[in-house]
Amino acid sequence: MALQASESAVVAAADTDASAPRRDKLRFLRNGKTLVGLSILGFFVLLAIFGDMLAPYDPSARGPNIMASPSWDHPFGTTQTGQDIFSQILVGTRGVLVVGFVAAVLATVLGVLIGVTAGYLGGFGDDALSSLSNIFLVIPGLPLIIIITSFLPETNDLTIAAVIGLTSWAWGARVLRAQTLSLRNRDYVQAARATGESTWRIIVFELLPNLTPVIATGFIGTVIFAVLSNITLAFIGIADISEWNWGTVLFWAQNNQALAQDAWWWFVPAGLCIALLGTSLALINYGIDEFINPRLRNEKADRTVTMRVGFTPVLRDHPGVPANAANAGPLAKVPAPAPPPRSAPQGTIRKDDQA
Amino acid sequence: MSSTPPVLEISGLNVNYGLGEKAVHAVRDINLTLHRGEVLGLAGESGSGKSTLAYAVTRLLSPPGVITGGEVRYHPRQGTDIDILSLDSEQLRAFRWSEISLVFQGAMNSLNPVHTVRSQLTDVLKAHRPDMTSAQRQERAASLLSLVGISADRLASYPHQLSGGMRQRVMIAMALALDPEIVILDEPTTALDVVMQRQILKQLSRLRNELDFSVVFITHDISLLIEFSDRIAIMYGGRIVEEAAAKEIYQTAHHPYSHGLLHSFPALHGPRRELTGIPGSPPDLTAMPPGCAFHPRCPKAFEPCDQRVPALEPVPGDGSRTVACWLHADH
Amino acid sequence: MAKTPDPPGTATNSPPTVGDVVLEARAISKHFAVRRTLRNFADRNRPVVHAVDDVSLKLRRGSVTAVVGESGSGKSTIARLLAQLYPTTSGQLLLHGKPTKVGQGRAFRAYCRQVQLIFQDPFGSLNPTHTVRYHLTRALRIHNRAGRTAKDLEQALAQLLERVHLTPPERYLDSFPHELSGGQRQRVAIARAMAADPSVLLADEPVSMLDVSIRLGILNLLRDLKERLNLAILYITHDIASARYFADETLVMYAGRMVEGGDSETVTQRPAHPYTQLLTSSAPDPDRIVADHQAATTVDPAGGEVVVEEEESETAGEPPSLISPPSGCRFHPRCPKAMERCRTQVPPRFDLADGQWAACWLYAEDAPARSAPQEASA
Amino acid sequence: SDANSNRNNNGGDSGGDGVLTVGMPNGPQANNSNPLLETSASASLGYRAMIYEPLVMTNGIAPEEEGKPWLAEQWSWNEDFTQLELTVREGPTWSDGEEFTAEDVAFTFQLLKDHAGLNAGAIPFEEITQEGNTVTVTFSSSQFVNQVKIYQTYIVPEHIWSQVDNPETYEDQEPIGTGPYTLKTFTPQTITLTRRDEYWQDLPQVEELRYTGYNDNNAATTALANGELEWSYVFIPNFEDVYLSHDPDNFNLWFPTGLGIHGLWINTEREPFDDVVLRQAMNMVIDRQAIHEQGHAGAFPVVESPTGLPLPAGESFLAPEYQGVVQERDVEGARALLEENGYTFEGDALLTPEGEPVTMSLIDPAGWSDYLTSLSVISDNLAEIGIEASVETATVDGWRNSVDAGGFDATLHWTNGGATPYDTYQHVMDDALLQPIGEASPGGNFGRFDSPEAGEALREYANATDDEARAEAMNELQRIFVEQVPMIPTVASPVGAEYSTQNWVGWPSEEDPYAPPQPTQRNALEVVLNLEPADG
Amino acid sequence: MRYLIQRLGFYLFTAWAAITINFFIPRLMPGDPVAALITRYSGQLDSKAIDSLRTLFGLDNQESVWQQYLDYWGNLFQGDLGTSFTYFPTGVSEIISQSIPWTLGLMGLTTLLSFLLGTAIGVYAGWKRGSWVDNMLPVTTFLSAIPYFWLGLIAIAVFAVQWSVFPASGGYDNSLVPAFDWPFISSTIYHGTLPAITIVVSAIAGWILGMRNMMVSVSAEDYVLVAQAKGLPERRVMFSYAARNAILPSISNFALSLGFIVGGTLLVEMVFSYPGIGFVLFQGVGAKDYPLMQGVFLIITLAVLAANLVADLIYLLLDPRTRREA
Ligand SMILES: Nc1ncnc2c1ncn2[C@@H]1O[C@H](COP(=O)(O)OP(=O)(O)OP(=O)(O)O)[C@@H](O)[C@H]1O
Ligand SMILES: Nc1ncnc2c1ncn2[C@@H]1O[C@H](COP(=O)(O)OP(=O)(O)OP(=O)(O)O)[C@@H](O)[C@H]1O
Ligand SMILES: [Mg+2]
Ligand SMILES: [Mg+2]
Repeated sequence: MALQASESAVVAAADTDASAPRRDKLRFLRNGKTLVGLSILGFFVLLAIFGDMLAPYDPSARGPNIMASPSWDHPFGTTQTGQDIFSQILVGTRGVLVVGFVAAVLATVLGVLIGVTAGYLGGFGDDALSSLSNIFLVIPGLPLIIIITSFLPETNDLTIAAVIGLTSWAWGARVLRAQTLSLRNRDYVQAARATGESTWRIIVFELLPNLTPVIATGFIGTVIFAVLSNITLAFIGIADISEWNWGTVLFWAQNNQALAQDAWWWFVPAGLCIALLGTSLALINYGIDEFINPRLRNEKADRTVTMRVGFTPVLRDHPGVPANAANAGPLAKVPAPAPPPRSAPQGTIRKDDQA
Repeated sequence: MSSTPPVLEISGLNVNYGLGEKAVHAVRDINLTLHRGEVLGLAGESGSGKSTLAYAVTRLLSPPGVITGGEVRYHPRQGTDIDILSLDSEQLRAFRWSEISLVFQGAMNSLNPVHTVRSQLTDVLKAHRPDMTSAQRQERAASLLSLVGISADRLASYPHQLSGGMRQRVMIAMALALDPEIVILDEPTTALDVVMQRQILKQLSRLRNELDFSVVFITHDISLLIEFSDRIAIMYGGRIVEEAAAKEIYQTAHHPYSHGLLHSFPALHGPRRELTGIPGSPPDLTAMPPGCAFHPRCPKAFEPCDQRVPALEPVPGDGSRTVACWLHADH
Repeated sequence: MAKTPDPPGTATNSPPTVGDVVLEARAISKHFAVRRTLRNFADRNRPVVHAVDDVSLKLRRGSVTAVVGESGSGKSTIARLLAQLYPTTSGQLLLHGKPTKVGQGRAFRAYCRQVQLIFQDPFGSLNPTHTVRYHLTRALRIHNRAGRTAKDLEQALAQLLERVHLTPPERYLDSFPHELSGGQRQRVAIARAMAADPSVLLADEPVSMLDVSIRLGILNLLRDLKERLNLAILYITHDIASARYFADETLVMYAGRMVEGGDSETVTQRPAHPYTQLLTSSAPDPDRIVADHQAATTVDPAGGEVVVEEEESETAGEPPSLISPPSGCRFHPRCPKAMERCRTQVPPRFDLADGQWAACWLYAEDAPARSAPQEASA
Repeated sequence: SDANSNRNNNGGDSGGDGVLTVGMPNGPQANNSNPLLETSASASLGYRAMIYEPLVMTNGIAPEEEGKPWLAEQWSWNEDFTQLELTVREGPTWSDGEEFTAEDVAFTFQLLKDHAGLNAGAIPFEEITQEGNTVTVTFSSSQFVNQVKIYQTYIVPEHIWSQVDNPETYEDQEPIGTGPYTLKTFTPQTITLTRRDEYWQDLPQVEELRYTGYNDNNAATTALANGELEWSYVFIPNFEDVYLSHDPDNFNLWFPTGLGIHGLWINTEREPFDDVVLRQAMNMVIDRQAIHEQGHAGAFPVVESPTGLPLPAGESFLAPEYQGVVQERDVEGARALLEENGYTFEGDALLTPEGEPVTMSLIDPAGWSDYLTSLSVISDNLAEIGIEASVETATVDGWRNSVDAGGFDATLHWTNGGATPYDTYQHVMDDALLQPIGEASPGGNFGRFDSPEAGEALREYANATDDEARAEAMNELQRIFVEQVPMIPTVASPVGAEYSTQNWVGWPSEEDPYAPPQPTQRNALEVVLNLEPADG
Repeated sequence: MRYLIQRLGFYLFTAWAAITINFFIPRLMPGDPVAALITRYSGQLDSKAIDSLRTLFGLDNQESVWQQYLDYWGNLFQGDLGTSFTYFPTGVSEIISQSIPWTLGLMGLTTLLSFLLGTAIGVYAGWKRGSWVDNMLPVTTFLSAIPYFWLGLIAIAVFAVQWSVFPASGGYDNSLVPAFDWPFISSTIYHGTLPAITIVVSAIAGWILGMRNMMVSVSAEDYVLVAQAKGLPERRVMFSYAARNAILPSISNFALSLGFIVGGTLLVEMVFSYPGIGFVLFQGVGAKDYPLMQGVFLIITLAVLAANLVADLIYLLLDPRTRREA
């Protein structure tokens, strides 16, 4: 049952939205976290597209400056063989993003197919499909990916993405199944059925649009996982390290014991890029979370007021509060000035015990 | 009823959801007095601010609710008055439940699903009556349950093991645990069917007679309210638009909204009367019409209605009741 | 409405007469398996919920039939059975006197062109991601009523909205459900049901989620539709007073079974079955205000036999388990007048005066004291 | 137990006080000290050399030297090297006190004969007889080229191993050998050996040896650099900075070579690389110095001789015509050579006489950074004569398969290294291993070098009965190798080590090259026997 | 009880499926352990040894896959996971039993620690929204987005190489013999500290965030409000009402995340040269040592399953709603 609780949490969270998606299309973007996350991601996407044009050098070309620390010529320094690390990072962005997004698309498609089908079908099909995703959930992901990848006759970005995608759909499928289960018996789905809609139309047009935020979080989460897995695979030398990505940079750095040689510049940029990309994706996900579950939103326009569950603040004459007189008619009383701090001793409040 | 001394006086209470420009002004300039031992009914359609008012009185509004003005004064039997709005958290903790307790809308969610009924009944005793022994607490918990007609062996049950009606009754028992002066009931029976509803309400009125507490009873089911309360305040758009004894209001509602409300529900008994209903839809709190909030739906709206907010004032010629309507304004 | 040829077999072929039985249920039952999974697949005797047992009813053209009963008594299940959203466990459905049993696809579409369901919750029955236009267009398209051109469609949409008094239509067509009030949503839901131009409307608690002030509008609308279009309407509610107001005929359900039926006024004013009596005496009724609350509890204002005793044992208020329902009459554990045979034998329908009937042994020919239905008093 | 009893001696991080710390980047170990299995911990870390001893101690970096008598006092071969007669030393005892005898030697050979799985050198034993302290072994073919493998056989005690059900799966967790050390404790991370009380030679001064398996080069390097690890063989890029500079007085790195080399194997079946002229030209432009420096971080010595023989180890085998000849980089010469032979240049691109541009892919497993860096050097070099060579990577499996099956243009790959250059040449050129493209030839000749003369010379060398014929055959092999260029040698496989003189002195070095320093070699025992405490 | 049996059934089924998948994966994939071994020794092992190794590993006899599958199960029931190629002839079970205590010790403890710590911080951050703890979340997010191995390497560079505060590798001091005594245990703790800290730092953010969000959601539940209304002491409301309910999803996530954590093991052990099971798996993969790989993978999967079962049981204890009456 432990497995079900997490679902219910997600479901509960997602339930609150019902009509959110359209209420304010831009609200999602107005969230500060989302905005920062999307900006960083956008930056990396631009790098992924134009990285190889921007790169000042051929990332694989050996140069005369060996192990040079960062300079104007080589903003991130050079490697053991004089390769320009800046160019490697620029060119490597594409691989990272391609693997991340392709794997996530694959995993999401699988997750949606399996999760939604299981949730909508119910019965035996559901049992079979959810057992399948449970199995994939308990099988440790990274080791499985390593094993499969190491057996592949050929590894390139797409095969790696495929392996990651094929092994990491289960989480999404599970959450989607739970969501679908709760949506399946929603009146509007039943109503569509009663109107005579066909099953596939119900799934595609009635269920899926309402699953969008959940699918989106799952997608972003998988992108993070795929990026980290891909980089890890490159780092441990299992993926194809001739295709540049940040993990490959780290692989070469580690192989040449860059840190032992004090070549921090070989390590640090790639690591920071990964962390930044990860952070941006995580921020987007927070944004989606807050979008789905308004309770998580930190709506604190005013730093002087602490909102606490169970202790409603009393603000008289607070700048953040519209003047009552503006709304109130002639009767509007000037609020009584706050009574002088009374030493309301608890003893006077508590009644004499008479139980 | 109004002859008894007041226990709770609300004056000029204003509540906002949120701060700044986008704040929703959910409760506006409420003046209301609760007398000792009476059942004060609070009616009005969904979203009119009934729950908000009830929670504001105990400062239990969840974020982003803020109280932006007014005063809530509690008169204990002995000792000095207490201004609830100026208590600090510790004082509030001590004050709560021992003086005012609440039964929330929907008991399904009011009980902590992971603790037994017993632990939820005794923890309030533990917090407020530290000198009680554990045995005494157990005993009290058991007697509270039997008070609401549940056998004491249900103490060990978890909330999900009880039916909706039983949960609601457990909540009522819990509300009575410290013999409070005031019990606020926020739609305590809406989720229940009529049989259960009646059972619970009967139990409540019996207990009120025995224990002598005042009740604020919130519902939008007018017929239930009229049957159950002594005095009724009708809310519309965050304000109280009419306040009167239950029977009087049923016989003659002065405010057009109260009138509409009373002619919206069919009666089970008596002659089949014509139902008129209320045209239009409830106001949007973020974009309140100027003047009387009801005027766009009011069949009798006239010149001042769309400009000035009518004050809640005694009905000319009947000092016991008040109404906020230009139709009945003195001037 | 754009006139498209009616499919063969619809009632319009024969001149409609008020009172014709359009849809009839004969002894239908529905049992839900408690949980059918891989794990208890092997279990021989799976527990089932007896949600609906042996229910018969007739829906007549131009008349409203109310089904009342407490929460969980199986009202919605009946509505869904009639809409054929669930297959029946046993029993028969007759549309225009012909037995029907449809599963999926074409036959189901043809059936729901005739029988349409309106859901209880207007906040839940419209997909928040689609506009009013989408909802209505789909309904029209499915039932081939969208016409050929875009103009036909626009016209059909406008007519639909006008029919439910959502005017002007343009104001509503492109709104999302959350932009509408509860009453407006419920009207859209009704409009969607009307798009099929059905002869039967199944309204499952169509107003219970709505505000008092809006309820009336919807009920009046339904009544108006009934009268104008000669619909047969099944009105499901737990509010017995609204059944009195709105329905021609009222059926009372208890724990999955019909216990009483008849003309609404009769059933509400002179309830025959002890359960109905309990129900009517419990319903809030301002007319019954007794000045002295303290006294009210011991003297039953209705003066009837069934009194909600405050000292009642707690189970008296509990509805029975539907997984293992009480034998005999399902109400017998709570019934103050239960007799020995009530515990063992399921009471059949006993016809009383004025078309009223009750499934209660009190009304058997050989009952010890054959009583008359309780007379309501105010 | 008592806190101190657990500590070995002073128990510091590094050695000292009689302790020497040794380590290899081979990961945690399984408790297996079987000296005859290459997969055992004792083989992986090299400590089998401290427990078990060979018959003769040979020196891989000076193959021309006669071996030192060890458990065998004398040995002699018949003329055609099909029979070996050994005189077994008297006096050594097994560490359990039993006496070491010639029977143990005969038993060990019998063991190898009976268990193909243990006979890694595929020695064709025939008859093994023992009489007194003489053991006579006959072979079904000449064993000239396998001499060292036979000498190096670790001798195991009959009284223990005869009880063993299956020596191929025997884990030998309490190894009993004739060497000066016994196993004290085994943990997957660290194996501790302690000195015996008696030994047939002078007891070594090192009282305790601690062998650690580090998970990777980085970990081993870090341990070396902070002095925790005193003796290891690990590839350290930029070893000057990373290792030596941490303690220039004490830290040493010496990478002498054996006879094994690395080089660019060319698929001589594929066009246009079946043209020897092209191969020669390629050989002429390879910048070995750059490969040495950039690819192998200056650690692997350059193979300067065109014969592929690393010096000085191969010195004694060099044909007279190649004495002192150094393969010079000569781009102009290469271009000229090509043009002479009908190749043309179109812009920068080289065209074959048929007018096809010469392109090739250089492939090695992804992750083999030294090879891949070297390949990129090679690619740059080849570009100078207009060959467009792209560096490609594959998985280890994919690469292994295509190498075995001849599905490559060119790849960097090692060669076998033995006591004579025969092993190298046989690995590269043996026509007995020749397979058509597509068929696996895991034993060697991946480049499909079809040269009956080379095969003839190899057999000649292996079977010759006199030194002259052998020298003749060796010269012939070198000539074929130099002229036909079946493989372009780059650097030599070192048998090297990093070691610290902080606590122990007496290590082999450039100045005193008495043994290869690598801790996993048989000679490690020699090294340990030679060590003395640093402070006197 | 019935619930338990159902769960057990599910676990058995999953275990069967995992074992079967485990059996087939290596067999469906190409690769030759002998070639891999030769390659691993690149040059040190003579290519003539190929045949002897083949014989040694028993790769020369061919059986049908079905027969192999049956044998596999038969052996499994005897606790025999086969013989490793890399460490021939040591049994896979032995290698695993040597390495698993380290992994369990380090990963188990740190995982638990980061879970507990993260949950505690999350409870606080969620309860006191807008407090400084709450505002620290973006920082922890950043930390958690850093790939683990990178953090570990930097930590080694700084704390083991630059300032030798901690050892750079190994599970304990090489001069010690594992035993249950203070020098050994303290050395183990000392060696485990740096990896532990990095694991905690990079793993904690997830827990903090999950718990915080659950706390925020649960804090808005009516029963928390009721608890406040009851005037209960803050601690009681926070822990017994809010946190007590908020932790339930965290527990099941904890169990499920074990699969991911195990992936992390591999990197920890590689980076810190830690003698655990993850590194063994990595070696097995590199050497095409499929008995080893299968064994480790199987153990890991079963461990995750077992942890899930335990989490289920804990969940059962903590959430009365799952306890069905008999
Ligand atoms: N968190 C919130 N943020 C903004 N507006 C709110 C919030 N909570 C309540 N409101 C608004 O305040 C108004 C009053 O709500 P309240 O819950 O008091 O109504 P009510 O009379 O109790 O209704 P009901 O009968 O449905 O319980 C409503 O219009 C509601 O939309
Ligand atoms: N899909 C289902 N599976 C199992 N049990 C069901 C299902 N649907 C309904 N039930 C059960 O059948 C019984 C009747 O349910 P139904 O929804 O018809 O009641 P109802 O009279 O409509 O109640 P309400 O007034 O609350 O809507 C209930 O006990 C319910 O729990
Ligand atoms: Mg409310
Ligand atoms: Mg229903």
